[in-house]
Amino acid sequence: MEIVDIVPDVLKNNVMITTIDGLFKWARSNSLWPLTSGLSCCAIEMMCAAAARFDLARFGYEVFRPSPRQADLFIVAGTLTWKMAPPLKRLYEQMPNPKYVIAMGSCANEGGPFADAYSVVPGVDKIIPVDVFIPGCPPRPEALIYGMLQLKEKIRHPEIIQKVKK
Amino acid sequence: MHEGLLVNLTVFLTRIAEFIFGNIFIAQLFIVLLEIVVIFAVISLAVIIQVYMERRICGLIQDRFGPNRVGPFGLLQTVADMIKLMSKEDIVPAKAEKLLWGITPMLLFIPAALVYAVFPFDNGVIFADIGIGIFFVIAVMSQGVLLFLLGGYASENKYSFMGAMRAVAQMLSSEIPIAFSILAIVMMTGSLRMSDIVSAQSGIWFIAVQPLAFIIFIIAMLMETNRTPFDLVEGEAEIIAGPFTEYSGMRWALFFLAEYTNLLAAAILTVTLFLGGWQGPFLPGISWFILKVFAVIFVFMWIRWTFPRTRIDQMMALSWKVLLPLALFNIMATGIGIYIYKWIY
Amino acid sequence: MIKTETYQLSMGPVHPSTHGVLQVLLTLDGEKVVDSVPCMGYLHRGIEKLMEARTYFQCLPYTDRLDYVSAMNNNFSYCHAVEKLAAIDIPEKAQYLRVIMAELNRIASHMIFIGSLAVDIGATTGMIYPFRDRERILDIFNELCGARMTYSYIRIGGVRSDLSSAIVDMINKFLADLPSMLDEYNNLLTGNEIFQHRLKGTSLLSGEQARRLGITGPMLRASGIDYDLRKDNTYSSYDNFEFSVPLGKNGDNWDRYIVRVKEISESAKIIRQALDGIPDGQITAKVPKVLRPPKGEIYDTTEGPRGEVGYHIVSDGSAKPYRIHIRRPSFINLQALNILCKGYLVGDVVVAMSTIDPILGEVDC
Amino acid sequence: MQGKGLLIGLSVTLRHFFSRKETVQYPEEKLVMNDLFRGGRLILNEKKCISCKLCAMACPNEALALTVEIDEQKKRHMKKYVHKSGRCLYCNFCVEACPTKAITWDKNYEIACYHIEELTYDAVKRNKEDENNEY
Amino acid sequence: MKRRYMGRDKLYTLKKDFPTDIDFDDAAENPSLIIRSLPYFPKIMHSLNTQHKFDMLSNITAVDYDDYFEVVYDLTSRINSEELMVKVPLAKASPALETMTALWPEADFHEREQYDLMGIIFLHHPNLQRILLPDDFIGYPLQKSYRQAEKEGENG
Repeated sequence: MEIVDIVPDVLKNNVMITTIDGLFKWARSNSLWPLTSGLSCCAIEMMCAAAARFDLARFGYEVFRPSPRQADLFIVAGTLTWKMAPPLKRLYEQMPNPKYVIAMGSCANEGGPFADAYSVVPGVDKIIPVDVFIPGCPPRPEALIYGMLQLKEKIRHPEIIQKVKK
Repeated sequence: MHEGLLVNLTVFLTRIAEFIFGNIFIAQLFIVLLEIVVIFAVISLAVIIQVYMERRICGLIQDRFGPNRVGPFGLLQTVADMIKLMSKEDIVPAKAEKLLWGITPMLLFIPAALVYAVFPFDNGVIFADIGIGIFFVIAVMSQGVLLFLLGGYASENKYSFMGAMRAVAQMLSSEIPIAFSILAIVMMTGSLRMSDIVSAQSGIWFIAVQPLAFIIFIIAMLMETNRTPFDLVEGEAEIIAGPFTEYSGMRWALFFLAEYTNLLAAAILTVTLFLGGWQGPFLPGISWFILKVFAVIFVFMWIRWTFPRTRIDQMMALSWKVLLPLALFNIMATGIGIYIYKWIY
Repeated sequence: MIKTETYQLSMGPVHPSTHGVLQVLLTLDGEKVVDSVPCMGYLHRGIEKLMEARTYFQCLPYTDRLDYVSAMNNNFSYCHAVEKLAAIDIPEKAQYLRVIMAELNRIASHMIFIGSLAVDIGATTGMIYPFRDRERILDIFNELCGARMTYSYIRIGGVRSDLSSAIVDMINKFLADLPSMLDEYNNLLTGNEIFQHRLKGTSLLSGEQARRLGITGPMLRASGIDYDLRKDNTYSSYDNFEFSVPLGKNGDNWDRYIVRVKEISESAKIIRQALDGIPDGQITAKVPKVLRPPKGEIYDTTEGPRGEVGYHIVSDGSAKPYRIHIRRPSFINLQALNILCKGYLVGDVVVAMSTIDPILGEVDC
Repeated sequence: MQGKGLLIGLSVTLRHFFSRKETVQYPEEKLVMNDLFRGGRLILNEKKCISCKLCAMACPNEALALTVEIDEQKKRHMKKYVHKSGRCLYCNFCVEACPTKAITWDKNYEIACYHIEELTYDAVKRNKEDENNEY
Repeated sequence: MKRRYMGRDKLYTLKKDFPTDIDFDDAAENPSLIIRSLPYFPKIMHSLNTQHKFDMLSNITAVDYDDYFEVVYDLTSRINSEELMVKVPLAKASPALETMTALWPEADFHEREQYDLMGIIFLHHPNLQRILLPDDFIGYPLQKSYRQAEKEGENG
C-alpha cells in the first residue's frame, strides 16, 4: 500500500508527504550501497560485475562499503554455513534501516549443490529476510545487475510483489 | 582595487539592504549572514560536484563509465546518495560514549568550513582579509584531526580507535612540512596576508619560483586530506573505515562532506599559494579561480586512482626524514636567493 | 610509569581483505603484530562427505567449487586421480587440451591474485585492469563450455568438447595481447615505488621454513626452492613442453608477487607450444557409462595455481568412492600466516594474506 | 631514480582516462549467449521426451523431480518435470545425458525473482502455459 | 622427471629393522606400508623421515572401515623423488595415535582436520581443536555412522 492511501481525506491536499516519500524511494532505489562481503564463488562474479566489462557503477551501485553501518544492501554471494550464520545475522542487524538482501546463486537460495551437507544452511531466507533471489551457479554478472534492477523496481513500487505472488 | 564582479554585487546589495532596513549596521549584518549562507551553499554544491567528479574520473580511468544513469549523465547520482543517507536509520552503538559520539560529526564541519573565511575567491572577494591569513589556515585545518580522534575514541571500536591514532600521527607528520614549505613563500612575499600572497604572483606564479616547495606542499597536502597514497586513516583493506566505522546515515554523511570540504580547501590553498589565485588574462577572476581549483582537484583524484597506499611507518618516515629536511633546505635556499636578488638590484 | 598492553583484534570473518570468510585473530601491540591465528571453517561445506554419496562422474562438478578461481585445475587433478585409479589411458589430444585449459586458468587465477593484492594495497585501478583482462579468458571458457567459473570441462577419460577454430583464434589473440597487458600491470604496479616499498623485505619466509611447513606452489618457489610438480613429477603431457620455473630469492612479499607474474608468461609459453602441437585423435577415451574402479587406494597430486592439489581416493569397487580426501594447497599454506605476520605491522598482515593467496572454498573444503 | 615509476603509473591511468571504454551497457546492449551456455531455465520438448528419467539419474544433486504417468496404451508420459533451480549446479549433465536431446536451456539469465517459490517450476506446466498464451 | 614409488629394496630394509611391526602386500604393484604396532609407529616414521628422506608429509587422511579406522599418511621425498603411502589401522574403540607434528610441522592442520571430521585423536598434538566445524558441533561427520541431526533447528 502506498502512503498516499493512508493519508486521511482531509489531508489529501497535503502534497508534501507523498512527494517526500516518492523522493526517498527514488533516492534509495538509485543509491544501493552493497556491503563488501563475499562468501564464496559468487563473490568473484560480484567483483566482475563491478569491474570494467559490466560496470555496476553506471547505476550508482558500485560504492562497496566495508562497514555494515553505511551499507544498504547485503548481497549474500555464496554458501552460508551454520558456522557463518551468526556473524552474518549480526552483520545484517548492524545495517541501518531500510536495508535489503539479495540472495545470489543457488547456494544462497536453497543450499544449491550443498543442500544436503551437514554444515550448510539450506537457504539464506532461513536466517535473514531476502528481497530478491538470483538463480545460477554462479549467476552471470548481468544476472546480478538484473537482480539489482529488480530490487530497484521493488523499492519504487512495493506493491508489485503482491501482484507477482500467486 | 575593488573592481571584481562579486564586489560590485555585494556593494549593490548592501545599498538595497540599507534602503530597506534604514540602518547601515543592520544592513551589513544582514549581508554578512547572507554571505555565510551563500558560502555554505557553494561549498555543498562543490562537494556534490566533487563526489560526482570522483566517481566519474574513477570510472573513466578504469575503462568504464561510472555513474551515468541517474539524471542526465548521472549528474543526480550524488543528490540521490545524499537524500538516501538522510533517510537512513540513525544507529547509536550501545557501548559508544553517546555525547561525544553524537557531537563529533557536527563539530567536524566547523574547522572544515572556517578556513574558507580567509580564501580570496576573486579580486577583493574575501571574508576576512586578516593579517595572519595563512597562519590562520594552518591552525584551523589541523583542528579537524581532534574530531577524528574524538569520533574514533567515542565509538569504542578497535578499528575506529586505530584509525583515530593513525589520524593523529598523520596530522603531526603532515602539518610541519606544510608549514615549512609555506614559510618559503611567506619569506618571498613578506606577508602572511592571503591577498598579498595572491597579488605578489601577478608577474610570475610561485610554482615556477618555488617548485620544490610546491612538491612538498602537494605531498603533505595529500597527507593532510587523507587521500591515497596516504589514506591510512580509512584504509579500507586494513581498518574498515577508520574512525567512521560505527557511523551511519547522516552522521557518516557529515564526515564524508567534511572530507570533501577539506579537499576543496586544499585545492584552493594550492591555487592561492602557488598558482596565482584568481589571476589570469581575459576571463573574470572568479572563473579563473574555479578553473584552477578544479584542475588541482582533478590532479588529486588522478593521483588517488593510480597509486597504492603507503604503510604508516613509511608515511611518517617520508614526512620526517625526507620532506622536512627538504623544506628546511628550501627555506635556506630561498633566503640566499632573496639576499642575492636584493644584492643585485 | 607508562605500561603498554597487547590487545586482540579479530579480522574477519567479513573483512574486505580476507578474501572471503577467513578470520584472523591478531594480538597487537599498538600496530605491531605479536601473534596471529587463522580461524577457518566459515565456508566448510562438507564436500568430502557429499562426494561419498555421488558417483565418480557426479563428483566432478563439486571439484569446480573447491578452488573456484581455477576450476579447470581442480577438474584436472580429480580426473587425473580417478583415471590413475581406474587405469584409463587418455588420448594424446585430450591431454594437450587439458594442459591448455589448465594453464589458461592458471593465468586467470594469477590475474585475480594481482587484482586482489592491488585492492588490498589500496590501488583500486590495479584491480580493475587484471579483472578486465581476465574477462578475455572467461570468454574463451564460456565459448568452450558455456560457463564462466564452474566449467566441468575436463571429464573423466578426456575433455568435454573439441576446440573450434574460433576458440583457437581467441586464444591466439589473447596470447598476442598478453605481453602488453603484463606491461600495463608492470607500469602501473610493479614499477611503482610505493608498491615496491610495501612489498620488499616484508613477511619473510625462508626456504627452510617453507619446506618444513609443507608450503607448495608459487609461495614455496618464492622462497627459492625449485619444486614444481609439472617438472618434478611430470604428468599429462607437460614433459613435451619447454618452460622454466621462476624462483624468488628472499621469500618476501615481493618475491611471491614477482614469481606469480613471471609464471603468467611461462604459462603462456606452454599454451603456445601446446596449441602448435595439438595432435589429431580422439578427445575422450572409452569410459564405461558407470565407472567402477577396482578396489584400491590412490593418492595423486598435480600442480594447481596455489600449489600441490592432491586427491586421495579410496575405492571399494562400487560406483561411488568410499572415501575422498582432498589436499588443498591453500589450507596448508595458511600455516605460514603466523610466521609471515609476526613482528610486522597491520598493513603488512593484509599484504601477507594476499600473497598467500588463499581461496576460502579450498581452505574450508 | 625514485619517482619515475610513479610518473609512468600516472601516464598509464591518464591514457586510459581518454581511451575507449570496455563496458557493455547491460540493459540496452547484451552479450550474446552461445549455444553451450548453461543458465536460465530448462525447456522440455515433450514430443521428443521418452520419459526415461536418465536426466534425473545423471543429476548430481537431485535437482530434478519427475513424475511419469503410464497411459492406457502403455505409453509413458511426463506428467511433471520439476526443476528445483535452488539445488541446481548448472553442470549440464542432464542435458548431456538425454538420449533424444529433449531438454535444453532457455539461455535467459534474467530470472531473478522475489519469492522463493518461483525458484522451483514445472517445465511441463510452463509448456502448457505457453501454448495457452499463444492461442 | 617422474616420481617413483618407494623401491621394494628399501621396503625390505625397513622390514628388517622392524620385522613384526610393519607389513606390506608383496603382490601389489605399489605396496603401501601398514604399521601393525602403535608403540613403534613414531620410530618407524622417524626412520622414514631421516633415513629415507621423506621430507614432505603431503597428506593425512583417515578412512572409516566397517570394523576399524585407518589413518593414511602420504609421504613424499623431494630429495629422492619418491613417494610412499603409510597406513595405520586403529581400533574403533580408541582411535588414537601419536602426532607427527615434531617430525613434519605441516602435519598440524592435517591432524586437526582429521580430528575434527573423523574423530581421530592425535596424542601430544600442540593444539588439538576443531578447525573447520564450530566448537559446539556434536559428532564426527565423516564417520560412516554419522547421521545428520534433523535439520539443525529451523530457527537457526
